Amino acid sequence: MLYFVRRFAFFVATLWAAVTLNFLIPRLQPGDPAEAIVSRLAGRNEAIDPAQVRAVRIMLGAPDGSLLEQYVQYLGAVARGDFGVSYSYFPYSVTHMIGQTLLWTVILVGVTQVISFVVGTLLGTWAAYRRNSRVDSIITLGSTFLGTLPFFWLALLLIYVFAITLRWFPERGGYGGGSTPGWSWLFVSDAIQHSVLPATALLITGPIGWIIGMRNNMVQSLGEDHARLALARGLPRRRIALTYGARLAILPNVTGFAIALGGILGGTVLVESVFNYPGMGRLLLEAVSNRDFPLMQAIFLFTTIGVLVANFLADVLYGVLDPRVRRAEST
Amino acid sequence: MALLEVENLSVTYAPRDAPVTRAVQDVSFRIREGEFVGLLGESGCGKSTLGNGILRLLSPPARISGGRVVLDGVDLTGADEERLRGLRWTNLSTVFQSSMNSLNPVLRIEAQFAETFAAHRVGEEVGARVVELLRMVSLDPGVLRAYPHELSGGMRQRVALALALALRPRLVLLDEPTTGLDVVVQRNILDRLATLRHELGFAVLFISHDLGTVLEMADRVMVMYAGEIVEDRPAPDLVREAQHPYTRGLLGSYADPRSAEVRVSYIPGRPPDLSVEQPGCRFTPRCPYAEDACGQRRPELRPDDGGLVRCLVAQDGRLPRTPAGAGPGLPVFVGFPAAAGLDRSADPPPEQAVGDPVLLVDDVTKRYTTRRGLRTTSVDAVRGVSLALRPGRVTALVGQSGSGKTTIARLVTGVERPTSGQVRFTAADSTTEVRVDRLRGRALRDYRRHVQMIFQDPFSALNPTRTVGYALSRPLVNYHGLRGPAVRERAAELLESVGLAPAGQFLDKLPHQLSGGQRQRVVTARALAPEPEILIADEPVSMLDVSIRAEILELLGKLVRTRRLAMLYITHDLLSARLLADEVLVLNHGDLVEQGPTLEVVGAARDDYTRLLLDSIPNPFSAARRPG
Amino acid sequence: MSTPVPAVRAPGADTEAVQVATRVLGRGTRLPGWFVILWRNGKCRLGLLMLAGFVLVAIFAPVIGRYDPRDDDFDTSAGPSAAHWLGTTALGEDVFAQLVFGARTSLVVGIAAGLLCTVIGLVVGLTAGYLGGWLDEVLSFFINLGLVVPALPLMVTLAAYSPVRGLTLIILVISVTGWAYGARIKRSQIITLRTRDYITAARFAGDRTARIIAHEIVPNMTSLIVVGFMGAALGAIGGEAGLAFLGLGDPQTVSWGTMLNQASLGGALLSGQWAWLIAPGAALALLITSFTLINFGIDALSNPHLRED
Amino acid sequence: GCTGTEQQGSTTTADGMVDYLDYGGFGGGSNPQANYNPYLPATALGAVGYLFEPLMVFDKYHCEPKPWLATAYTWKDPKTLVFTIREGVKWTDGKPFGADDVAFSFNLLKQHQALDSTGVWRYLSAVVADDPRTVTMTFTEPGASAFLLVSELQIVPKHIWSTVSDPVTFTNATDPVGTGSFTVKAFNPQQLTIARNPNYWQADKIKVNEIRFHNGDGGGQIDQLKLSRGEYDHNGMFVPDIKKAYVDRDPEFNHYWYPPGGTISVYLNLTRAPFDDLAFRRALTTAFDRQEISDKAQFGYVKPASQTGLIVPGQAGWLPPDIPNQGVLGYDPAKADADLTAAGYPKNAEGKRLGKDGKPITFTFKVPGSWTDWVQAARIVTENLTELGFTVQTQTPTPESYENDRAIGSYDALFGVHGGSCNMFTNFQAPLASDQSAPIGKKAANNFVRWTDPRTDQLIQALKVATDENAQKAAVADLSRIMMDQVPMIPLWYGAKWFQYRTKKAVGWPSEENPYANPGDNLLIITNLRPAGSS
Ligand SMILES: Nc1ncnc2c1ncn2[C@@H]1O[C@H](COP(=O)(O)OP(=O)(O)OP(=O)(O)O)[C@@H](O)[C@H]1O
Ligand SMILES: Nc1ncnc2c1ncn2[C@@H]1O[C@H](COP(=O)(O)OP(=O)(O)OP(=O)(O)O)[C@@H](O)[C@H]1O
Ligand SMILES: [Mg+2]
Ligand SMILES: [Mg+2]
Repeated sequence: MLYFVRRFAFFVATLWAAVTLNFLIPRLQPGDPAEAIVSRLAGRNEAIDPAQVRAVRIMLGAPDGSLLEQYVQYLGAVARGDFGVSYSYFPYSVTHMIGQTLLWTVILVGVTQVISFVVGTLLGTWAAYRRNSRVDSIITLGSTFLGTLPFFWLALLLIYVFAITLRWFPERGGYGGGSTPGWSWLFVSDAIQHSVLPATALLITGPIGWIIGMRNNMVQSLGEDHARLALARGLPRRRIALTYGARLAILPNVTGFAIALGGILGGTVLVESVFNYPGMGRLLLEAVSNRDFPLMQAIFLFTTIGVLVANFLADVLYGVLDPRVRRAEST
Repeated sequence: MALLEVENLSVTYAPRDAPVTRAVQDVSFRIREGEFVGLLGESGCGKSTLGNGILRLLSPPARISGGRVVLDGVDLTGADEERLRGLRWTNLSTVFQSSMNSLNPVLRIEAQFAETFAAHRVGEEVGARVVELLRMVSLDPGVLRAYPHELSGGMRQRVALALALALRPRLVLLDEPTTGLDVVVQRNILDRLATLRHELGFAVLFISHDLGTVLEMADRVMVMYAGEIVEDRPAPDLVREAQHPYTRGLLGSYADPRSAEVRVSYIPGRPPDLSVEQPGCRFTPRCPYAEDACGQRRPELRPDDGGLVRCLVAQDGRLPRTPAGAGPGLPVFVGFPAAAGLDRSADPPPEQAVGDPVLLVDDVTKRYTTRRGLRTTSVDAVRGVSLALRPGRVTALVGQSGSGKTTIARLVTGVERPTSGQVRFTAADSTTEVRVDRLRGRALRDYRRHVQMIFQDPFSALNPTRTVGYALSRPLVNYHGLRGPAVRERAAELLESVGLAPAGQFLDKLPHQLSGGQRQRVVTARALAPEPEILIADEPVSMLDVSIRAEILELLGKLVRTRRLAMLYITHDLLSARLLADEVLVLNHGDLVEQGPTLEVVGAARDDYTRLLLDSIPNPFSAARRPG
Repeated sequence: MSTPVPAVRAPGADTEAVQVATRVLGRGTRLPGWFVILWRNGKCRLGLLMLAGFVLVAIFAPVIGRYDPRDDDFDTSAGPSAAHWLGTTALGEDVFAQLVFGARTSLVVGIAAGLLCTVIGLVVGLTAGYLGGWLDEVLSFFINLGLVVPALPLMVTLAAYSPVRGLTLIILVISVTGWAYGARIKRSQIITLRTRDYITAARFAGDRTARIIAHEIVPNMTSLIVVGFMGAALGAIGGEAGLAFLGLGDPQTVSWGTMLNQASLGGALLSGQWAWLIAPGAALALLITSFTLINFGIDALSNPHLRED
Repeated sequence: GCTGTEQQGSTTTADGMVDYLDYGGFGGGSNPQANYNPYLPATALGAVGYLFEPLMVFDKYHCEPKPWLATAYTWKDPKTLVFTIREGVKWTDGKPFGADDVAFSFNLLKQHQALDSTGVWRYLSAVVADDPRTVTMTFTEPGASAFLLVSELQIVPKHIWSTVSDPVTFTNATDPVGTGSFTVKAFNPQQLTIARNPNYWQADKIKVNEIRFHNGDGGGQIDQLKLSRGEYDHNGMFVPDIKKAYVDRDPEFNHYWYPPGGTISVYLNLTRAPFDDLAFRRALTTAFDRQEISDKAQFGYVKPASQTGLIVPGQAGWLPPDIPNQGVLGYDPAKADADLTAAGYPKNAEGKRLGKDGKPITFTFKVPGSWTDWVQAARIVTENLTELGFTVQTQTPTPESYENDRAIGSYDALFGVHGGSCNMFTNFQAPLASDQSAPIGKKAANNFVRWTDPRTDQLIQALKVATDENAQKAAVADLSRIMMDQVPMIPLWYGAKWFQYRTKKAVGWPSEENPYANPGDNLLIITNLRPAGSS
């Protein structure tokens, strides 16, 4: 019980820290969102029009009151779930923009993460089961090499080969220009087609961590006394590999996985920017470069909440999966 | 036909980076149906390797390099994986030493029984059978629902035993099954085992380095030295008249603390390096009876006097007869209370005048509060304990595991503060009393110049990355302000004083390059470096082989006498307390239950708990131990 | 995404055993024992050789590269030729020279950020783990905060908002976002180490806390520290490349990430300059692979089960 | 390379129309949202230019107004401008368009300053509809200089916008009603399709049935590739080596035209020594290799700039006749060296240029790190300066902090952009007027070099109120002389307006040979496009 109280206190404290950080970042920055918007519009080869800067500044509105008052107001707004209006998508609200992009990210990265995890765990188990065999070498070395390819570079090559040269898949975006977003079969299949390349890039680089982690953990747990005793007890090899090797080895991977799922929102900046995917990562990148503080703050908050919740779930999950977990100790 | 036949079994370790170690060489023996065979030997002599070889559980870099293991007519060494699997557990089961790790932590006990039955397609009335098994090891069926970590060490050990018997195997291999367990629990399990064997009639190969236990339990005892079986003989014969000098040395290091006079001897030196080929008898360098031929000719294991022995001298019948208790020609350590006589503590003799106490522990209580979830539980680790330490005298603190012994050591040394009560210290050269329970920072450091501690575990008390010289130099630099070459000189002196000579060769060694006994001496030397007045020794010999134990005890006894140290000797081993201490305090669950001169306490215990402790000591010399 | 390999390892790996093993092996040769273990591991050996290659290239970059990487007096967007083995950039710089000099940047970033992360992690982890109490609570909070704050977005934000972009900044940004994991591992390691008898013994020998940490604890954590360093360096190399690719790097520095960024902006695909695009990516992949391979050996160092016999 | 195009068969429909055209990006960020509010140019979609129309459309190349929703205008006096509104124009919902709508639109901006993004109400005092066909605007001062602004304001329907509660947050997302040549047909964040308005008042001039705007990566790798493969009929993005990457792929149809935009100059911080010394600045005018910058950093797309601050040859008509070579100065390091030495900045023995205080002159040059062509230009500039013995340190901040530093005057030297519009008044007023400046540390509106000169201010004021062309020309001539003689800044090159077009489906694009409009003049271009193959 106390454990949960502690976890919850940590959750709240971290959230507060993230929210406060979000509040401070824009206020510590040089530059002015209005200018950023106008100069981006003009491009570097044209003079910016002070009249337009002025109009945008009026449009966006300036916060008033002392820093403390602003902070209190801001906390109140965040508590109400009111993140304000996006600067770069004025007059659309931040909530609207996040609503537009969240699902794309969650589906693309979520699905590939799950597949990576499953594939990685299976391959890792296989490698450990056939330790020091050729299978093992192929799996570990192969995944090492594929897994270390720089993601964005791999993505470029995939686009070039499969989208531009072979034209098998669309080269960018989350869906075609001609389709109408919705839950129609037409649109969904279009979206799937668009997701093949980014998903491939993610799947090539994704499983390595799980493979290596699983393999090493399992090699270790198979070397322990209880696995030896299981062998002495005459249990079938496969059962030993599964219940004495994999079952124990998967525990840290499962928590790792929960955390990785929580990190989805944060880890997609590169994917989405290479593939022009209409997700939250690219939105964040745009928010950052446009000084779209409200949007940035909200995305940060969302990602932090995601990671926190995932961490929390990972802890709970660990408690469920591993009867040994000593709750009073883990903080 | 014998149940198990081991023929010329050899096992080698061939790691890539080290020379090949022949851990087991040419070992042959048989075990009959229902027989209880003990395998005895010092640490590292190859007992576990032999056991794993029989079970075919060796994993690289170990492999069987020769010989056969035949179980009930089936050659295990040649059997394929599937064949082996069928034989395992139904015919040959085992209990490992490490009860902590031998059960799957994420499966309930129930499931582990179930999978064992399932693997061998035993379907009938599994549930009832498991309950019956647990009853046999005196466990409540409730434990079936538990995970291993929810059980205590003793319970896990009993589960492991029940599991080992689940398929009614014909042979059970027990590799140090009770090491690390508390004396009382250990006794309990061994008693269970004896009863079960009578009920079920399985044969046992019992591996241990604990002489008392093996001798008490086994019908026949094999003694292993440096990878070879050196003696094989029925237990009563062995106790009466061991034929191998090594066995005699081992037996000499053991004595019954309850007897009026206690003499123990020890075998100097260490076992040989198994990776180096050595002609002749391997025990030669340590053997008091060694002759020229021993160094040249390798003895065979030959029948001799109702058993087997591997000794040229013994085979020629030239080994002198000796009573059990001490091997002649071996250094003997006689506990001085016994030598000084019974009446000494009641009326201390003037020549050994008992000084004023340097340390007084006055009615201390230590309460630990642990929080687990919302519940807080508090344990009184120590309750109202008072004691005094005097120069030149050894006070032993004995008690079961968890009785609060280490807690007292921590209170006395200022590591921990008492919840109530006082710890007072008066230096020999001053009259001012120091309240130890209030010290902190600098004052505490100053205090530790006077009070030092010898740690229980010589393997963890030395930093593996630091040389012996470094370890010794720190107190010298900190307390005596020595600098430069003087430090090294003084460190060398200290090493010599604990019998590590020539000191030069040890100063630059790292702990792993030392044997357990050598490490323990280094730890002792470090504790002596500040020239303390009080020495707290927390189970300083529990981790060591019997033969080294006596050696260290002798060293400690000598130090107390020559330096007039006040010593608190903490142990759960009554034999060593009997050997070393003037006075014994018995602790039970934080309470001091008995206190008095050693012989009085050991000889005529008044408290039930003390008697329980005494009764838990294995008694191989008692003829009445086995029916029939 | 560019830094996978979340080092999933049990923090309780028995470091002392490692130290012993490494010292045992070191006997007889002049090489340190840990190196022997690393070298013995086939994967790790390959990684070490590859890394050595990169280091040599970085050291002798001016000789190997032949041109100044910023010299733009050549034809623009030319394909590979005898004079320009990998062609030239859209600005007329020699791609091969940039590739060779880029090795310097990547290694410098890797080593500097790796060191910085390790030092921060060590200091925080040691302080929290050894001193305990409220300080531990506070530091643990920051460690956990560092763990849950999403690194890449934070990196992007920090890099975007700093007034001046330079390599130092990139290194700082990477370190600021990357120290927490190491700190946590080190903290839990030290919590197990500090209860060891030899630590208490050192206190009995009159040593002060700082000395105990430096002389008794840290030497027992070397393999952990090395692992942490390698992991951090690996992350930093990928991180720098990613930031540079997003255009958040330092355009004055020649690095593989900026090369990729410029190849992408400079229409390398368009003009069919495969070499310009493939070379930096492949170099990056190989460098990261070499680190990962070395990590296999380090895993074996701290976990005897993983050693290859 | 695959340069084939996707569309086979006839791209021209039976009625002699272009079926559809593919255009590049349509604004509104990476994830565009429906926003057709013409007064929110920062976030509105690019298509608003085809939905709403102004009173007059300027050919920004020649700076000539063309009658559009107004058929004529007259200056009743220098402060009163009267527009005659076109008859027969209908809103796309069928309601008639009239002077009321014009007056409403202007007054809407007066009411909501956030919408007045061009700042027309800085000049206006009132706008009234006298009758359905006449609108009268009154200015606070003689208003000739504001003519461009007021005539280009897009007009919205009163009958719809007057019911909108908050026009500032009005996205006009569903079926926007305008007078324009196109209506919105379909939208998703990847693609915006607009379709020809058959009831357009000059429908006969629109020969394109549909325009599809594609949301690209803003001129990144993929957009470049698609462009080179002919998947865009029109785009405006930076492409390195456009000739090789685009034109050569399909020389028959692929074309580009990069007319000059603003002038990019070296800004020296005039509040700091030695930049406050006129002789020093003048010496530097021949110090920079403008041709190399044009060729290398700008891929030869642009021309070296004239020191006069005017765009030549486009605005050559404004030049005073006595200025040689239209004010474009050559690269003459020897002269610069001699001039500097003569001005009291000699070199020392190590070749370091010394200041008046006898110490070597060192300063920083800032350039946004992510603007690679500028970085390249800065590299050439610093090389030139280094050769003259200066110690110059290049800094590459982010664009945001670069702009901030420039605005608050926290720099030694950097690049700035000025001029290039059809409004001569703002071309000179923004960078040079003292009311556009601010003390160091405070944000200046535009005069970042902090040029304060009474004579310049006088000339700018004269230009502002000048009603006839001669008076304007005189003021501009004098201002360009100030640029030549006083050197408030040192122009280097003309920033290009990127414009690629393809003549496979449609012809009639503006080009170097037929520069009837600037690339951004969408309404002029769309009314000039014809199906390919038609004469
Ligand atoms: N993995 C290994 N690699 C190399 N040598 C080994 C290995 N394991 C054990 N040995 C060596 O084999 C010998 C026998 O070891 P074994 O574990 O059988 O001894 P033991 O009699 O069971 O000792 P203990 O009483 O300490 O358990 C020892 O000298 C040891 O050094
Ligand atoms: N730091 C602590 N926190 C909570 N409880 C403790 C702590 N240290 C000791 N205890 C409890 O106090 C009791 C006595 O422990 P102590 O270590 O003194 O026993 P011991 O006699 O030395 O046992 P052993 O023979 O196993 O070493 C035990 O029940 C133990 O669980
Ligand atoms: Mg053993
Ligand atoms: Mg204890």
